[in-house]
Amino acid sequence: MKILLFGIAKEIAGKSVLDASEFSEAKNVGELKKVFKERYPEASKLSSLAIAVNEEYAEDDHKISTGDEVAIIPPVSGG
Amino acid sequence: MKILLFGIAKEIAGKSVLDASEFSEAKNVGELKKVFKERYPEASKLSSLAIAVNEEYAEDDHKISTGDEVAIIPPVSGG
Amino acid sequence: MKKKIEIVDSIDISKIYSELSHPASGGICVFIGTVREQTQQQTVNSLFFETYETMAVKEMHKIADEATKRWNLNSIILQHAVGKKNVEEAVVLVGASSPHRDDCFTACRYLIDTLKERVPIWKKEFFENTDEVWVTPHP
Amino acid sequence: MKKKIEIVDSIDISKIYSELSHPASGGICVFIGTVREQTQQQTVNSLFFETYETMAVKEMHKIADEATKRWNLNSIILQHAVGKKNVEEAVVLVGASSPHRDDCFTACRYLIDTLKERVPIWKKEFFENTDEVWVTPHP
Repeated sequence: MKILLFGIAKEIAGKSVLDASEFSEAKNVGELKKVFKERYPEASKLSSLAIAVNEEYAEDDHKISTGDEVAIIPPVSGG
Repeated sequence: MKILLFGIAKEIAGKSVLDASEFSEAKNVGELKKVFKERYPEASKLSSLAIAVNEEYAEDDHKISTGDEVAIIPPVSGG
Repeated sequence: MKKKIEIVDSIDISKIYSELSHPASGGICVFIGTVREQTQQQTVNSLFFETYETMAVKEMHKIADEATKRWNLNSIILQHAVGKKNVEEAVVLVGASSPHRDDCFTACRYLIDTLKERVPIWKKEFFENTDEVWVTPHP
Repeated sequence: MKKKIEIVDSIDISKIYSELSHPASGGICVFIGTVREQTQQQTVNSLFFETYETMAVKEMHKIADEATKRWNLNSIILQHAVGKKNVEEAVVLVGASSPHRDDCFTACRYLIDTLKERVPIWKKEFFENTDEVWVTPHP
């Protein structure tokens, strides 16, 4: 599994890719979000935090598999 | 007085400028419209007919003076 | 406030950005009216536009001033072409810029709707079957 | 149907007419988002945009497809720039063409509103006082 970080989430974690082994206990998107916020408490202050799995927004109950590309999506601000 | 014609009004009258002397009895915009429609009955079939005096739309009770530039404005269709 | 109002022979879209962009604007909205090849099941070959130019320019200025009073705009443009225009050619260009996008969208819609209602411009349609017809929209 | 979706280094407005015009369209509506020098009383020097590009392009395609289903469109464009952008520079361009103007106006507004809601692009503001801040809109 690959975990990518963008925008302010990248700044909070201090890197642009997370070590997937630290998130091995997370079986789905909701659990991954929880672990991320525990590890980086600053992330809880964001107005929203979404997760994309294989380049698509994924709900909390979406299962995560080893080969997935996961992305931490802080509030978007394009345009 | 100068009386200009545009679009389908020009086609109905067969010319782009009317002889003002033929409209000398018209004291205001409403009367001028009436005389125009009497002289060119085809004009009565238009969905609307407006008159501009000195490049501004004018109401029926607007008085017409000798020095005015009057224009017969059939339904506009720009854009 | 940037303002450009004119009757032109042909509309040059490539300048639109420099004409409308403004340091205090976050959004620009533009509408371009083009010649459509089909009207009421008939194939259009071209349109011909004529105008009462001095009055048209006055009315376009009034419309721009009304929009400027109603919305927070930093730039505004109204251009209409005259003469013969073929399918896909631009015949009218309106646009505005504003700090936030609500204003430029609403103003842009107002500009084209009001221009079509009031500005003394007339179009004749030339159809494939060689008919030519002055367009007189029904109420 | 003409469709153009891309993330670019800089937005080229001059091509917009050829990209959106269509023989079956009578109207083209375009929105351009630009860098505004003032945000919440602070003077902005520049913005920096980053994106999750592969996902952004996918989301932009979804938005274009949704618009194409809802409105009668003949062409559609969604472009977003990345990197550093100075005041008055274009950062986003969306547009559509349609037989009648209602559809292209409504679609254009939908395109920009939805892009801002969903497409994974983030901007950082660089202020005159040298602060830099990731923009995280509040709900």
